[in-house]
Amino acid sequence: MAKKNTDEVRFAPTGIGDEKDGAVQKGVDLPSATRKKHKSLGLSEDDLKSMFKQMYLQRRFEERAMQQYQKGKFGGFLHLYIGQEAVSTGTVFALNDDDDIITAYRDHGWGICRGVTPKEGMAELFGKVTGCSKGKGGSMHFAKTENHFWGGYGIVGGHIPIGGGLGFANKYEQNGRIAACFFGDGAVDQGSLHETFNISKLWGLPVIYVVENNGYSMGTAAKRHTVEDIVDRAKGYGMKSAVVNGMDVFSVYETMKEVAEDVRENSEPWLLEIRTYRYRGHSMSDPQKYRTKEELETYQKNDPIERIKRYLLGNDILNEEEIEEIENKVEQVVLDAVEFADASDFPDEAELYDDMFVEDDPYFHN
Amino acid sequence: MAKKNTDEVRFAPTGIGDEKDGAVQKGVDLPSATRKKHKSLGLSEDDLKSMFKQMYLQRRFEERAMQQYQKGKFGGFLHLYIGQEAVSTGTVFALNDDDDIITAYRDHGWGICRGVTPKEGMAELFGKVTGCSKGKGGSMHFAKTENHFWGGYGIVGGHIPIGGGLGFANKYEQNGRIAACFFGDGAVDQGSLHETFNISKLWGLPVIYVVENNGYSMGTAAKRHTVEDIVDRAKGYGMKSAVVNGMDVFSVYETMKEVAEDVRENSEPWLLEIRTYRYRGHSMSDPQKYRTKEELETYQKNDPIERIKRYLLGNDILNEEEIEEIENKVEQVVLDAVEFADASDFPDEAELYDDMFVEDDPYFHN
Amino acid sequence: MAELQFREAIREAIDEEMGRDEKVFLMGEEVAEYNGAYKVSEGLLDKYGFKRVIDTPISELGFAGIGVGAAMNGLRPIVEFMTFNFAVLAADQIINHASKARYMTGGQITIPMVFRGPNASAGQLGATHSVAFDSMYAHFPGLKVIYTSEPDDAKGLLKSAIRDDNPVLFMESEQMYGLKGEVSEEDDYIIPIGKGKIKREGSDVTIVAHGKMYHVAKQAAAQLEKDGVETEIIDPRTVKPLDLPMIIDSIKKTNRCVVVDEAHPFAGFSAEIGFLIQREAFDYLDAPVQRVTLPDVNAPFAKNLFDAWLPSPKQVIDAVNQVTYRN
Amino acid sequence: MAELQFREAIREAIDEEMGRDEKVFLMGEEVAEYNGAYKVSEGLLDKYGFKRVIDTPISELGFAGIGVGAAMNGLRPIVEFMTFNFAVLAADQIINHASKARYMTGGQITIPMVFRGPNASAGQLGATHSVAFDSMYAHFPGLKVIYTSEPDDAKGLLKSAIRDDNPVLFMESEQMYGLKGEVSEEDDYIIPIGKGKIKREGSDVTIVAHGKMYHVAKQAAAQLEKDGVETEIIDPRTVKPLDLPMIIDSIKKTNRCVVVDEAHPFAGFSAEIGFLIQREAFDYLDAPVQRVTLPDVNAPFAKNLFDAWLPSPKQVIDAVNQVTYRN
Ligand SMILES: Cc1ncc(C[n+]2csc(CCOP(=O)(O)OP(=O)(O)O)c2C)c(N)n1
Ligand SMILES: Cc1ncc(C[n+]2csc(CCOP(=O)(O)OP(=O)(O)O)c2C)c(N)n1
Ligand SMILES: [Mg+2]
Ligand SMILES: [Mg+2]
Repeated sequence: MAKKNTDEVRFAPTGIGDEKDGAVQKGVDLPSATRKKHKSLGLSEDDLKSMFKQMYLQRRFEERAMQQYQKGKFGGFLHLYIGQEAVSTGTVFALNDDDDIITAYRDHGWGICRGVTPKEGMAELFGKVTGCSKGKGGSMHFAKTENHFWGGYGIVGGHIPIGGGLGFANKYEQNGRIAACFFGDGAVDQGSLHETFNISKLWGLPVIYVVENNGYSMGTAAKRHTVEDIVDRAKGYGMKSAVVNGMDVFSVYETMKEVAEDVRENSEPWLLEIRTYRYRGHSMSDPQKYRTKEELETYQKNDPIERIKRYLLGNDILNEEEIEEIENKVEQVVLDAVEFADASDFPDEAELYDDMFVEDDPYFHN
Repeated sequence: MAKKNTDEVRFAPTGIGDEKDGAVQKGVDLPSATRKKHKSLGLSEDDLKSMFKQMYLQRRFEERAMQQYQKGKFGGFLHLYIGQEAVSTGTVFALNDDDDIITAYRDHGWGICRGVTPKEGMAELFGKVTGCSKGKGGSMHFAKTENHFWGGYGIVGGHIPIGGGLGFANKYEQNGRIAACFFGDGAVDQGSLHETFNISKLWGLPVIYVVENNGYSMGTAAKRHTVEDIVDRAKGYGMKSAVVNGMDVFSVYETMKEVAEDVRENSEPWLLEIRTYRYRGHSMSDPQKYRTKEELETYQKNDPIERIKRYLLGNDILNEEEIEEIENKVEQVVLDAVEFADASDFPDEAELYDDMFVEDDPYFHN
Repeated sequence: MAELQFREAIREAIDEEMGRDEKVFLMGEEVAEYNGAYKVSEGLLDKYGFKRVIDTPISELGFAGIGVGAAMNGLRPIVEFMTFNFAVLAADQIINHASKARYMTGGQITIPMVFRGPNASAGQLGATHSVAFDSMYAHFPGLKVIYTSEPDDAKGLLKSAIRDDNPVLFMESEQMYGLKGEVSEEDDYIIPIGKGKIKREGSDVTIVAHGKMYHVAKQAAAQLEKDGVETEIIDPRTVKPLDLPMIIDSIKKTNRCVVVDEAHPFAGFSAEIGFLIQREAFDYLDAPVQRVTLPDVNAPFAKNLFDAWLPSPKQVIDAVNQVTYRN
Repeated sequence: MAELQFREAIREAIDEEMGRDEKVFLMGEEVAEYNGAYKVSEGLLDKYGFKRVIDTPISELGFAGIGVGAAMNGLRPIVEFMTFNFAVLAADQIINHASKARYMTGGQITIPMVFRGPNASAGQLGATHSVAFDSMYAHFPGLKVIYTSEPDDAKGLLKSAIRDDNPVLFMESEQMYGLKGEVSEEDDYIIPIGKGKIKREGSDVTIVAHGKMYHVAKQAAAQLEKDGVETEIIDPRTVKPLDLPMIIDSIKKTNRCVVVDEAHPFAGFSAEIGFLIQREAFDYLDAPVQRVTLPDVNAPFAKNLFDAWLPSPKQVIDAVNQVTYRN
């Protein structure tokens, strides 16, 4: 680790190595999960099964994607959402299907949850014409706008005002829809957030801004890049806010449901800090020296998929075999997706020029 | 005034016209002034006289400048600081002479207070080579770096991170100096502020960030462009903060002195909201329909120069004649400055190419 | 034909399009209650109300991005920047988002919006308020860029820009807002984006000039006419898409060209035009293409320096003399 | 001569300059504890400590501006952007502040700083991570812009950039970081800013190419040599100030030119070079200057589209054939 000369002038706070004897660093402090059972949350048993299936699908999709990436089946970045699936799943179940969702580049889980089929998703990763974005976007730019999923964006913080604009349009049209905008803890430090929060509060935009605080911005622990608890940023803007346990799909669902109702009714923005954890490196090339194995394991013990599985078993909603059956089905879907992606064509070379403009006969300078 | 259709969807809050019967809108709520007398503030009688003289000089300098502008003696923008002189004066008296100061385009008062001579200042307005910035900058870009006045800047919010950088260098060099960065209420909405606050707190930068909240950003009342009390932005960053009465030079001096000491000692940033009021339009072309005459008059009753004058008289520090003598002297200085500016030469045309680069023989593309 | 100020022509275009389509709205600093920093939007709040004429905080990045999101979600925003110098703060939204989101989602997203406001210099406003940004934005794929010189062009092209389903940058000039000119009274007057206009016919030399520089070129042409030199002035009006055929046709006739541009020289519009002409009309050129641009120097404040900085008719005449070998 | 990777050459330059001058420091995202997103700054934290190697939040505008202020107040910052695509968020500090503050204060302010990081594309990273920004920044007065193609150039020029008392943009390539090359072991090896290099001599045609495109040109040249065409390759290394005399001298010899550039075409570097050549060497040109650039299209993700998008040796050969009338 880096040299520690304590007499020295310091600017940025330092990373691991400063913990008290034996303590495991924690990227985020998880607040306690909701104690409510599914019924009092208004969730049916079928809902729970879908939630489980959905989370498991996101997980397996990405595990298989990783494998394909390592096999050299596709290139570019690959940012895995593994560990964070309760956030997408709890949210999508809580919101209306025509509420607008937008997120950053860690977007596979979001896409799948909002109707990008595993085939379309895997094909997008492979850069095939059958991909959800016709192979033009790749991992960072999943989208399915017909389902009000506006996509993944690669400029950290860049899509925050855009999320505000989705909500602006909903208010303008008085269509009863709201927008939800997701971003990482790293994005909190971007000026775009501040500008968007101020305007959103000032104009009463119906938008839920959600930090998926997974403890790290690339190799930088949240406490090393941003001051105070992130949720406290809301204070400066008089925005309503809450902290949520993002390793528990019930907690995410519960808060999202309540907040969405408030936003829909009162047309004003919220800030949610959903605390979660990413199990994998930032992208595929990350040696992960900024955290310990012990830390990772601490969070993995809280795995959101295992958690709902335990709930399903513990409440006799599904038994082991039924769970396995679902898992096998999902596995098959994912394998089919890989096969589909592999077998699909690359875009025709002429398509390089498509999708730049709306025109049939667009102009290109040369 | 604009049409008020209350059924209509609204975004931005509306301006004057919504007050309760007879109430005068107030751009800013002035907190109460300090009750301390000059001695307990550590100010000598001579200090008070200089403060008065300094404030009066800024006022008369600008009043004469306005006259010259109206006569067509110079062009460009002219943003007058009139009404806000207690902020510059209280600050400059409280800080060390080698502490670094930076501000926005409403910078004449600051320049003069930090050693731009009235001649250099007026000549700069006239675009003459004898100006403090050799006529290259004009009204918005007064500077005197040898006195640690880093200048006026015209991009709203642009100089906020630069102010942070001045403080960064002081911490890096451990030179015991601090930086103070001034900006308007309008600048509070820029993302640069948020990024700079987070970094400043995270890195412990010795910088006092000061909003000169004069109630308006051009034609937009503060409450129409920014949410909550501005000082509350500090909360999200855990920054120390205070609100100050900017129409009273003692109050500015007192807080600045205390805060500067804290910043120097603990190397961490502060946010001050100094509430003040600009008497004139935003710039010379402003019809000022966004506020009432009554409102303006309310603040003018609190005039910072009249206030210190009353104090000087009331405490038998100066009598009427002595005051008048100072005023006359200042008036003469300003008239001499006008004469000087008028008589000075424009820069030589070859100077167009000077000051772009440090080199003796710089490269220009053509 | 009606005689309108530039600002009136722009206002009419906005007004007509807002009247036609409920989804069109205007936002920017001081556009509503103040009636516009330069009075372009005067009266629009009264007419269309607070929902559709919206004052923003000084948050260029934020409100530009809100515009992008609103456009994606079905509206047709007109985002006004008080000047394009301040739009630099919003460059991420224009360059990284508005111009790219459609492509990277395989055509799923449509961004029908206009970014507009004054471009280039406006007198002695100093270095940070005087830069021309049309060249810079035209460099990036996915954007259309318009910078007109006369009220008629402005009206017809702004209406087209507002109706265009792609992001369009429409640039104006603070100093030209008061300039009067004949504007077509045709119902729903539209000028297609991408068409230049021959504003003066002549056979000796082609001058390409747009925006404020068109007027500099015009002054030079008047003087040159007295000296017996007939200039053809082409105002491309749209910087991108560029009406290259019109320029090339003219060069084939005159065999000489001077480009007058208020951007800086390095990799500016003038470079592009010069490059294209030598590539497309090499055998027709009797002299190298010359350019008259700002020097590679920031805008000075002092009146005399500022005047020396700005391209002048004199410089255009010199350049014409050079390409016609009259010096 | 030592064989170094590009990243090592850059690191050596930074290391040597930090060793020479206490006022030089490095800041940027992941530069310290992570040892650099692309390992350029590996080991520098260990060597120079937390005061001089500083991790920043993802706040490009903020930390760029803090760099500007620190430079004004006597330090010599090296500000790393993870890529220049993200620097668009900091464009206000670069274009409106770093390049202008000295001028508008009549020379009172000095800003000795370097903005550096990877430029242009780096494989299938999609539309928002693939743009070349050297042309854009070179357009504005007050900035120096460097984008080198080989480790030796990088080392010598980065050392010059760090010592330069003006703001300098130093651009690198993520894809070239691993590229090896001979680097001078001369003590305190310095290459003056503004000097190009003839990297291959030839008499038939001049190819101007810098950054990653130099290698595309080199490949094309190897093939062309087999076909009996001797290319002269000029790598300007510094985009601005531009070594125009070197280019013009070469054109006077070869009478033909192809510019290869990884920026988009409209008002890019290629336009500028073409314009200048026709202006300065009109009578020497036997064919119009041609350019090979990115198409006027955003970067696609799909491998085949991306490959088609990027300028290729084949395109360079075609352009050379065109200017030599061999097709
Ligand atoms: C403006 C910008 N700066 C830097 C980057 C490079 N980058 C990509 S992701 C990332 C970390 C973001 O972390 P966080 O917001 O916490 O999201 P997470 O990866 O944890 O989901 C960085 C620095 C970028 N894409 N955009
Ligand atoms: C980035 C940017 N946007 C817009 C402007 C135009 N403008 C100049 S001053 C101003 C109002 C600023 O108000 P405030 O910050 O309160 O300062 P005050 O004028 O009251 O001193 C505006 C909108 C600018 N100069 N820079
Ligand atoms: Mg994170
Ligand atoms: Mg104000």
